[in-house]
Amino acid sequence: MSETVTTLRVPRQDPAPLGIDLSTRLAGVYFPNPVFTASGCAAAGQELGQFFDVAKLGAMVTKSIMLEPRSGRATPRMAETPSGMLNSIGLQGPGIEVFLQRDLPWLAERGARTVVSIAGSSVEEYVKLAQRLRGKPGLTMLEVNISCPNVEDRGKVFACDARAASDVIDAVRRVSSVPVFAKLSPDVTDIVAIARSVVDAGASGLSMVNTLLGMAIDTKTMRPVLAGVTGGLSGPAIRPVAVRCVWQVHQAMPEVPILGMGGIRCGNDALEFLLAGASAVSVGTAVFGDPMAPMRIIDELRAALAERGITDLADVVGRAHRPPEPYVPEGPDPEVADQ
Amino acid sequence: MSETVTTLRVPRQDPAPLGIDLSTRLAGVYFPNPVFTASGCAAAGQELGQFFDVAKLGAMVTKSIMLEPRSGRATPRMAETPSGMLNSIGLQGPGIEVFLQRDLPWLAERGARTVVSIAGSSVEEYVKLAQRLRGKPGLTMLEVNISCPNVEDRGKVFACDARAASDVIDAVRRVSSVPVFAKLSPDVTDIVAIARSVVDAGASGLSMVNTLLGMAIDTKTMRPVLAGVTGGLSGPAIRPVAVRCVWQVHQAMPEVPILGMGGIRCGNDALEFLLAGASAVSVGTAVFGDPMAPMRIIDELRAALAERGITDLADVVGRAHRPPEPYVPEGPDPEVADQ
Amino acid sequence: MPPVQVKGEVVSNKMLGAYHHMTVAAPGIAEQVRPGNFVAVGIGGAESSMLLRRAFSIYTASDRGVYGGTVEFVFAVHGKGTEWLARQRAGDPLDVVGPLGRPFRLPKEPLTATLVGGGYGTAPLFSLAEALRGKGCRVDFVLGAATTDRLFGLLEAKRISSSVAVTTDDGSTGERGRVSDVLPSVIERTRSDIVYACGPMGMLRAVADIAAAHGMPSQVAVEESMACGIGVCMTCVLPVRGEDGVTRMARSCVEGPVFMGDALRWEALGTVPADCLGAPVEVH
Amino acid sequence: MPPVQVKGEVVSNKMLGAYHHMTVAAPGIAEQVRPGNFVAVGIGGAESSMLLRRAFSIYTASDRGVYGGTVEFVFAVHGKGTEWLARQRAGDPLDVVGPLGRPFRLPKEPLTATLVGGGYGTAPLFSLAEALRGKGCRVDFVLGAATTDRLFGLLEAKRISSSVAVTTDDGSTGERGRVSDVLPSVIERTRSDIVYACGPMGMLRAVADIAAAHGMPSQVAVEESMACGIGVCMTCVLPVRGEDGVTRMARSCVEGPVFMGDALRWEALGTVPADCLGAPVEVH
Ligand SMILES: Cc1cc2nc3c(=O)[nH]c(=O)nc-3n(C[C@H](O)[C@H](O)[C@H](O)COP(=O)(O)OP(=O)(O)OC[C@H]3O[C@@H](n4cnc5c(N)ncnc54)[C@H](O)[C@@H]3O)c2cc1C
Ligand SMILES: Cc1cc2nc3c(=O)[nH]c(=O)nc-3n(C[C@H](O)[C@H](O)[C@H](O)COP(=O)(O)OP(=O)(O)OC[C@H]3O[C@@H](n4cnc5c(N)ncnc54)[C@H](O)[C@@H]3O)c2cc1C
Ligand SMILES: Cc1cc2nc3c(=O)[nH]c(=O)nc-3n(C[C@H](O)[C@H](O)[C@H](O)COP(=O)(O)O)c2cc1C
Ligand SMILES: Cc1cc2nc3c(=O)[nH]c(=O)nc-3n(C[C@H](O)[C@H](O)[C@H](O)COP(=O)(O)O)c2cc1C
Ligand code: FES
Ligand code: FES
Repeated sequence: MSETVTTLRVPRQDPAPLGIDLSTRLAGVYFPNPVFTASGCAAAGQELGQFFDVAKLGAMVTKSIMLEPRSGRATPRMAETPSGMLNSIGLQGPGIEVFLQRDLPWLAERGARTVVSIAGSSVEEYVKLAQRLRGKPGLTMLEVNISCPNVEDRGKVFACDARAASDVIDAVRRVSSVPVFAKLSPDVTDIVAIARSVVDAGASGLSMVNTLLGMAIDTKTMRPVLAGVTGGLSGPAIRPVAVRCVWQVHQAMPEVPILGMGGIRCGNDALEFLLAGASAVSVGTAVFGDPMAPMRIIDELRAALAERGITDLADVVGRAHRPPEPYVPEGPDPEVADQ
Repeated sequence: MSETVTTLRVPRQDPAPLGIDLSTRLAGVYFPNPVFTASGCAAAGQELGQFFDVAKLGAMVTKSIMLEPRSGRATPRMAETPSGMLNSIGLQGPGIEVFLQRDLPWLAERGARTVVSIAGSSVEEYVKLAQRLRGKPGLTMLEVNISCPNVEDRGKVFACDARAASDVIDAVRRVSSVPVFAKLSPDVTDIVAIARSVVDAGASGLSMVNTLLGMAIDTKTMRPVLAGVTGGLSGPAIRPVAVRCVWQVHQAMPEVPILGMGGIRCGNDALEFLLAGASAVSVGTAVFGDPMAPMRIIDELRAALAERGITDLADVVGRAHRPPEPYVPEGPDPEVADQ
Repeated sequence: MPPVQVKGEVVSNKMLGAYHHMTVAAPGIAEQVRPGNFVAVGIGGAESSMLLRRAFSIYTASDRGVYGGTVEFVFAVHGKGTEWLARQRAGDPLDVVGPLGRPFRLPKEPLTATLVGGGYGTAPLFSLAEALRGKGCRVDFVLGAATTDRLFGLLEAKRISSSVAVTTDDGSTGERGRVSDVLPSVIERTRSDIVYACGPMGMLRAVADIAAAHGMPSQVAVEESMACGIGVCMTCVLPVRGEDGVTRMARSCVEGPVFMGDALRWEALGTVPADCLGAPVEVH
Repeated sequence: MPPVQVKGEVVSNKMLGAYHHMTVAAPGIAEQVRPGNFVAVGIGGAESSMLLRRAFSIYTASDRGVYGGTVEFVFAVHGKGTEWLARQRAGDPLDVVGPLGRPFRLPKEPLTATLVGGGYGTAPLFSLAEALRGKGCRVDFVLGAATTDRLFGLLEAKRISSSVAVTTDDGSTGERGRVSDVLPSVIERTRSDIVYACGPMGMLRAVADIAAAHGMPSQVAVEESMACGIGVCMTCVLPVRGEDGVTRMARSCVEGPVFMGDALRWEALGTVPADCLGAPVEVH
């Protein structure tokens, strides 16, 4: 990894203006800042590249890629919900070969750190994907999207079964040349149990959380809005659930690096995840409303740390688990609380 | 029940102006309209009674009552979140004896149909509560809040374990004089499995859903906002998850009556739950923002049915599961869709 | 008189030092207001991501005038909701519920009362002062704030009271310090019989302690985070000792916001004291 | 020219029959607009419960004038977002991203073009007409709507074209019926070489069929539900046959909204045709 680290220390990665060090490490990998895109919310970077330099991201997390091209589901694929949205894309994508020819090289050329998200319908598919990606230039980390139906278990989602989830992770990390993050679903009774099982299976870290299963019904047509009937709920609406998941898992396994996500829309939201125990965050749905969101959030996060007199991002990671600091303002009205 | 029914048919229960019949039945019990309060969001009715006649509700669902008085948790007990809120009240209440002397009689006098929510920390406590409530005037139904820690199983929440959940329901329905609804938590991997187990144990119906476990961190103090650290997420933010739960359970067990809830703020929201398979709905968090919400929602629901030329509420229950009607407007712009 | 929910309208929204002075046409509410009541204001409309009302002590209410009844309150921009409120202009709709909460209790006899206000907490004290004077009471004010721009109603206080003592943390007006620094001397000078206070918790506690030390009663208006404001949600509770000596977690929106200074369990704020009715018993 | 995100400002928002005509100062966007492009507008501000942008075809754009560049679009109130947009007044801020989407393609030679618009779908056709005439093309319009108040730009169409045929469902203006009823005769009368259309899907399909039946090319601007408008979310897809004959689910926000009429798999809209690249294989 040390190579990566040094190569990443070039100035244009803006290490820390204002003397604030936003850099973070996940499983030993260095990132100049903790703000990543979220899988499926930034495609493979080209489109966002029209709005900002993707190398300025902590990392670019790509849309989950599968072995073969995928059409995805029929439309409608989305519904707006209060402070959130539902999607049922069905993992549309070009397949790993086109991704390796077209997308990953584009990201590598631009010096973007790339977290490649892979998705499969069997352990074997995940393994093949990891093998194809071995040692490819630009590949920084693997994120394993296990919120996929397991064809070998009557379509049961890997992420909802500790055994199936750990089988995938164990197999992938054996063939991967880079750290492997398991992306967890919040739709489980005991997120800590699932987290433990994938960590025991060798996950270098955890991405939390994927969308919550939801649905909407069009009261005009009196039918489900989505062609796929159910879909994944994302956006600020789910942030409290996502923060809780990160909190619980960091509480149970403080040493395991977490990439936190779920409803991050501004710097304070990102800070909330860091305080809960995440070492970096992904910004997903917010990008749809604001293509510049990741860049804005980096600036807002830097300003938030400055306000609090914090010069090193590491100081806030998991901090909410520590006993309260003495200087916590008393009373609900800070401005006259000093009365 | 027949008594109840007839006594409930008196005009001031407004059966169905505009020739629209909003009445519904849950487990054979008649309700003049399908709009209930939600447990813990309307106390025991006296406070809302200042704003409207509680007998005009489909039913009044009371704050979960326990055997003994409870102080609840320390403050802060709430945090506002995007289109939602977190609460950690800790079941503060006066205990069953005060409830029976003071609250239930008040509701009975006013002719309100009352669904009493009970909560315990052991099967035995639930049973004692059901026994104390047997045949009490004004009692229309029991709602069993099983989202409580089971002291006999290291504080594991009953609702998150099919076995524990069904033990409670089986024991309660044996001693109850009225239909017993089990209130389910959405924080489970397989809501249908839990639903099945409590129905097999003799639940007359299901209340869905309770809050999602969430948390918020105050980025100023850098500590959890709630004294209880985690809390229950409610409000429109969770509606897509709640509707999905109702849909899945109605799909699996269309004959089981469902009291649907989670983020209902207007008549269309209520209609969404009915279309998903609920026979009635509870309005919770919306009451905090709008004390008149239940009355408004009854009117909006009646108007929504009228618009659709539907004269009987029963026609919309579960309707979204039926194949699409021919007259569904094509194209995204209804107003010129007829071009 | 039960509270009512009114689709009101902003009459004016003016800056006043560091605060905003909001006047709302809210017929049906104004008529019933008593000193210490508050209103709960809906924020952002139907498509807002903010579901909960914001509570504001009523500064003054008038049931006359072209707008029918109007209610006025004074607020500081604190977070997203008050930011929104600060943007509202004359003519904008505003959903208001009120009057809410138990008001200050007035003495039967003509006593000498000291009214202590911190920051915008002074707002509800003027209608109280008028009510007290209506009963033949003598009224003295002690006003405090962090800085002069957060000192509310100084001139009005002077007009309607026998004396006004002022403190600011930075000494920009009156004495440098806290209201608690000057309150004892005021009490002694005026031979005060009772103290009424509204402001941040820290100040209220100091005031209640001083009143107790002088063997006199105090009434304090607290400010707890509220989700509903009408008594149904149980979020706004404080440990309060009842007449029967038993401590209960009391809802500040309906049993308060005004409490007797000696009834509040100050030392236990933010906790559930072990002797509270129904306090959790540790499970081992 | 890449799209840009601009903190714009509403210049005016006027009712126009059943529609709203919005003019926004959005410097940086106007300069780049080509006929058929659209803008994506942020709704309700930071505290809004509506996260997603709303897409609107650009009616006209001007890079001159006191406001710097302005962009105009015409919209119908459809749901919560457009309701909010309809309430915005001159001076209000508006966050706009654009220009987005692939514009109409213009012919090299001076052809005869028929432009078909349904309802507000007519809006993007005027800048197209001007561009076509700039290339020496003859332009004829066919405008249709449910009712007269939804017939947009009739006078303007007359001014800038050789002929205008009008239909309304209720016959209140022009012929009673659909644009598809009159389009064939217009094509034959004008010996049209190409058809451009924008409007609801049902209309677009009818237009594409008619063009095909006359052995002529058509370009249609579709309207699919969009979450991002910039190509990253994959919600806005349609089955489209590529040059290589292979059908793919194409993003209408970046590969469209303008498609060749014969490339769209009309019969398969709202589905994933079995012959689509990567179509699901039934698992048994
Ligand atoms: C009885 C009572 C009377 C009050 N009178 C006044 C007054 O006259 N002038 C004034 O400026 N403020 C007053 N407050 C405080 C005022 O309600 C808060 O400043 C306001 O709710 C903050 O909302 P926000 O959206 O700006 O802050 P946010 O932090 O965004 O609010 C988030 C949530 O927390 C709650 N909250 C946050 N701070 C407080 C607080 N200090 N007290 C209660 N709830 C809070 C809000 O209601 C909201 O639900 C009063 C509060 C109470 C309970
Ligand atoms: C490329 C393009 C160009 C358009 N041009 C125009 C125009 O010039 N004038 C005009 O009035 N309308 C136009 N529309 C449609 C317009 O975007 C929708 O009417 C609007 O998004 C509805 O938002 P709402 O909040 O009022 O409705 P809601 O139903 O509340 O919207 C909910 C969600 O669904 C989406 N949505 C709903 N209806 C549509 C629709 N018909 N098309 C796309 N998304 C939809 C919204 O974007 C939002 O995300 C265009 C759409 C597209 C895709
Ligand atoms: C349209 C859309 C597509 C998504 N596609 C993927 C995906 O392919 N793989 C994945 O792991 N997560 C996917 N997600 C989930 C996001 O990566 C993220 O975990 C989730 O949306 C929560 O973050 P947010 O609230 O910031 O969007 C998708 C989310 C959305 C909204
Ligand atoms: C403040 C508060 C207190 C609640 N207390 C209870 C309770 O005592 N028992 C219970 O079964 N549910 C309780 N709930 C859950 C609600 O009954 C309801 O299931 C949930 O809030 C979702 O509905 P809503 O979004 O309409 O509020 C409570 C919810 C809130 C917000
Ligand atoms: S704020 Fe709801 S009970 Fe007091
Ligand atoms: S709208 Fe997101 S890809 Fe087209």
